[in-house]
Amino acid sequence: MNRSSNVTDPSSAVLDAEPAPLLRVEHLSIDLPGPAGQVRVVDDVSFTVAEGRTTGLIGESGSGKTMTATAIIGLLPAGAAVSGRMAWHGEDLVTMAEQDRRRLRGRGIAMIFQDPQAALDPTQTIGRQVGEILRRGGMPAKEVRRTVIDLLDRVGIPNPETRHAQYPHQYSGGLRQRAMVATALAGSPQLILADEPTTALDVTVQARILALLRRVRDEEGMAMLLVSHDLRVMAHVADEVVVMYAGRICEVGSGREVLNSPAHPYTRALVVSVPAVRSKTAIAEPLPGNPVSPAERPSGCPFHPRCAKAQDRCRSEVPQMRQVAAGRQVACHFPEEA
Amino acid sequence: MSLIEVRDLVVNFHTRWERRRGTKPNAVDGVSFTLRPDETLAIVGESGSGKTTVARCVVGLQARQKGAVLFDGAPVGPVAKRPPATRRAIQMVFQDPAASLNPRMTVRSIIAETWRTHPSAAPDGRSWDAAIHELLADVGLDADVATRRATALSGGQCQRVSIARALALRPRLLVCDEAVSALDVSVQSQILRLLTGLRAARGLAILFITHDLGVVRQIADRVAVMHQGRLVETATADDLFERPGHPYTRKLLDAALDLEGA
Amino acid sequence: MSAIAARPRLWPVRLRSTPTVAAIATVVLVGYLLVGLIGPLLIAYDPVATSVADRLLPIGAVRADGTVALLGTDGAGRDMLGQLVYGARTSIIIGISVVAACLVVGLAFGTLAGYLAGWTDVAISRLIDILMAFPGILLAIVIAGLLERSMLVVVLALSVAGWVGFARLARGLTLSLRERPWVDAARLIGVPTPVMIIRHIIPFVIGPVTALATTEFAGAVLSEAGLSFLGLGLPSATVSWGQVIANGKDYLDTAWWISALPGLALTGLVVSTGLLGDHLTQRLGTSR
Amino acid sequence: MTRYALRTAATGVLIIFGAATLVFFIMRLAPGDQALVLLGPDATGAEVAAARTRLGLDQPLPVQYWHYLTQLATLDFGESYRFGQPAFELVLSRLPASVELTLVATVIAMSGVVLGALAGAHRGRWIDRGISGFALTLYSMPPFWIGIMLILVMALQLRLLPSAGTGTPAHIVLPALTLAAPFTALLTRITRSSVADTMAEPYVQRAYAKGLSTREVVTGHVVRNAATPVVTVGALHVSTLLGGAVIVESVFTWPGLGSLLVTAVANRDYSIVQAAVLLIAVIVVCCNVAADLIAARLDPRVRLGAGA
Repeated sequence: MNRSSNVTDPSSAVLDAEPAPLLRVEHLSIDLPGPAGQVRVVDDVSFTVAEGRTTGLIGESGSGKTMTATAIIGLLPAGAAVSGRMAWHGEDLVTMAEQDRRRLRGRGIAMIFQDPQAALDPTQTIGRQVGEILRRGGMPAKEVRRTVIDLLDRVGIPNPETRHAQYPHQYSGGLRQRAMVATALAGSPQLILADEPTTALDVTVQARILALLRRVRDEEGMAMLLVSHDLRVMAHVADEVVVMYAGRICEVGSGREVLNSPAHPYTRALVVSVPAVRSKTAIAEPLPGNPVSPAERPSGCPFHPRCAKAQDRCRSEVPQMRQVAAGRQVACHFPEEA
Repeated sequence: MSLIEVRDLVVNFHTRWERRRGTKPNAVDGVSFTLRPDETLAIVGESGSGKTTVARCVVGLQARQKGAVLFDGAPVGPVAKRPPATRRAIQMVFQDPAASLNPRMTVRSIIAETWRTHPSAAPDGRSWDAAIHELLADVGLDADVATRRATALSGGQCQRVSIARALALRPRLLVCDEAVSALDVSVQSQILRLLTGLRAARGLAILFITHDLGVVRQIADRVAVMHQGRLVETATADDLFERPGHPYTRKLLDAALDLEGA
Repeated sequence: MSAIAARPRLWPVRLRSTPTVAAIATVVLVGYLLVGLIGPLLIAYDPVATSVADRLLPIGAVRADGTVALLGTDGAGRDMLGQLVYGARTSIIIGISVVAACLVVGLAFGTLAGYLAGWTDVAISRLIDILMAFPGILLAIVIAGLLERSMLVVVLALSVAGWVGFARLARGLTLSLRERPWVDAARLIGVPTPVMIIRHIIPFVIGPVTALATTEFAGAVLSEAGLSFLGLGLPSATVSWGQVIANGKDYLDTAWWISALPGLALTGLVVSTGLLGDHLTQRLGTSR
Repeated sequence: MTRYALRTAATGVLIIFGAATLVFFIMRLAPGDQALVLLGPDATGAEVAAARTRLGLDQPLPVQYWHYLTQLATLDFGESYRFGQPAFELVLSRLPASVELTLVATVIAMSGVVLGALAGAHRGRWIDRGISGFALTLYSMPPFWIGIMLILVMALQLRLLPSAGTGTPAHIVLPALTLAAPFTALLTRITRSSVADTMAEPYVQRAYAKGLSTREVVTGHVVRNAATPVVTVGALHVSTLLGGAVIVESVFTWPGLGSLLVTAVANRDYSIVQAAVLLIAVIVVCCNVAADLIAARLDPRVRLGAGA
């Protein structure tokens, strides 16, 4: 735990064009015990989350995006082996003592989950759950109540004075997700991890929740790490995006650039698969095959079996991340012109 | 003439107690529409709008309180009471790819089951295996999939098998209930391509239930928008997206996200 | 896919049961089975013959005729080892018969109630409610006590309430199974109801039901012992552990082994059944 | 909530009615004439016939059944031929002893909830393995044998406690311990699985994400959620406890309902069997209603009438 050395580590000066990084993930790998031995579900992943910005983690099933977020909050299942570094204010989350990590959870780093229905305790009032972290922090009951009502008001829950005493089953899906956001805000975190925060919601509600997330990020000056498979959500919210496939990073860059002119063949395929609503698009030329799970990751570039441009080199050699433009990195031997 | 006509459909899931108090709204409330033999009609709506319930009424898996479903002009009831020919003609593809297939059965026996139940649809003059391989090829699967079970297949492959099972009976209407919603984006377009290809090759009518407006725009001829159990607007796809008539449709379109124009 | 694909549970990790414990339990069970089935062929034992000279011999003592009473004798001079072996047979026969009867009836009623719904379901469910609430052993006491004494009556008395567990489990599973898309798909095709139940429902019910069968077996063995202990049910000529324990109660001061040994044998049988059952429940079934 | 209470009450009535019906048919199926049992083997044919008429045994079955039900409704079970007293009074007089025994046993068995919660919260660790093994063994021992072994050790060898009868508080220790044993094991197992299931719920994960410690998560979110199944399943097994009492009372010659029932069954004392079975059914129903009310208190979804 040579914590101070992490800050001055020369290798960390790779992606520094943007604002100061709040969280710097470096060469993160996660192994989980599977039925057939250890499986590397996240492999050599590096990216940064900058203060006041939203970083999007894009990926399909089995891409390792949720595992990465879970590693950051420190709730990986027992038996998971983590290597690499996660630098947070000069400290490494990977080697940090569990007690310190716990203190960080909710206060430094908060998390919003996919399914607000399942993530709220059905036997406790919303107000109690939103205020739990404050109460445990020793705030007097009266003040907790006032803060909770204020929080509920800020996330757009109407009539917070009556609503805070209600139970989750009395809330609609959208309101529940708002309550989850309020819970996350209660600890005044610097970083919010949002794991598919709108996937379980209807279209009309989704747009409002995304607007809310953007608003609270701006108001609080927080950083946000948004995990999603939905490129449309990313296009709306993410400043930077990280595209993952089979546990590895394909592409990193600003959201606008990556989604407008993808450099990695996989990102390109994803982008063209998204049907547009406001203009009629033909159904995209589909990628062959299925997303590969980390357990059966092929040699070389994990994407090569589905890639039209794959050469011999792609089958044998793992492509390293390389800079193709300012703030833009791609792990491909033959990237498209960005 | 229309292939399917739905008239004033009313469905609710009330208990006797709730029916007596009459405070709970119906799940489907007075829905009417028609579907021509070669068209793709999409029913769009948010969760709880009743779109899936309408689809289940059409195929006969859901009982209705009022209204009628007409197939070829003749009223049809619950699936168990339909004549075998009608039953053959209307097939369905479900949302959850893995759960659509009995995990204990091989793909071969899943398809063979349809022919055992409907001998009239069974291939004559050829071995069933050859026919199954041909059917699998039609939906873009290798012949060796026939000996596998759903647990050994990916989501996209399961959905292809589901489609093959439906096609085995040479149906005239395919009801797709959120058939691509659970798939990864990169697989979703595979299945959409397959469906549009089959529709052209076999002259299928498709009733497509979804919440994804982008997908609707890509494949639907006509669109019906549902909101809280009622049909608020039915229009051709182009009309609906260019000139939405109902305020709710407009709200839905406004809320929909696109990659561009963020 | 991300929306629906099962994500790994983050906390806590579900532990696999340890196969070694289950393996040991299985070996022990097979041992009991062998003793119960083959033992009576090897050991000549007459439950009615008494010998005053050999009364209350301790473990390992020598009888009047020079043979060794390995596990001692009881108050009537009968060999304890013989009683244990014959008692094992009784317990196993009754346990298996009760479970078999209950499984067949419960599975049939439960799947039918769950699949057909409507009035069939209401009727069967109410019957299940009534029998669930009422103490099964009490019912068995009343039935076995009032009717003629025989093995068949005991099996019947224990089965009257025993099938309910299977029926409840099978009904619950069937109710959730019939909502599965593959069942809907089969209904759309028009697969006949019997084929539907056998091919699309039963294969998924049978695993948890097997796990439950071990619990029910243990319960049946314990209840039978209880009935015999009270002197109800089995004819006196049939050796039963419960009865032996009851007989030994009068000699607790002088001959503890008469009551203690059959109880130990019983506990061993039920513990190993329970271990196997827990293992099966984790692998095949639901927790309740 | 009203609807919920109504349904619970209806199920209760059905259970009592079902128990009564079952007893009726078993009695009709039983070998030997009730009149003969009543009068003894020396009775003349005319006496038997007269008794049969008096008991209504010569009527068709549905009429007998109706007659039986009206008798039950008025709590008129007839006289015990053996004790010459009204059966219901006799049964009632034995009730307090049984209630006393069952209550003490229940209090002892509550330790199972603590053990189960410990095991469930530490699933897979040594403490879980130890507690689970203990519970399984306890559950696997026939209760009457536990009783006899307790008598052997505590009463006969160590001479600490009396082995039978009533009177002093010491008398209740062994029977209560015996009766509590399987119920403790049961509660341990139920609580363990309920707590372990709750620990795996998403909202518990989320509680960890708030930075709570395991202890805070358990006290704050697990206990209340895990309690509902423990209460409902536990109540369902109160019948197991009552069933156990029947046997345990016989072991310790405890003057309760259970030992009375066993004697009555052995002697074919039908009036007492009827009265006792019905009373036990009523007790079971009361326990279930109580459990439902507690569950409703614990779970706002039930209390506030959310659709299940």
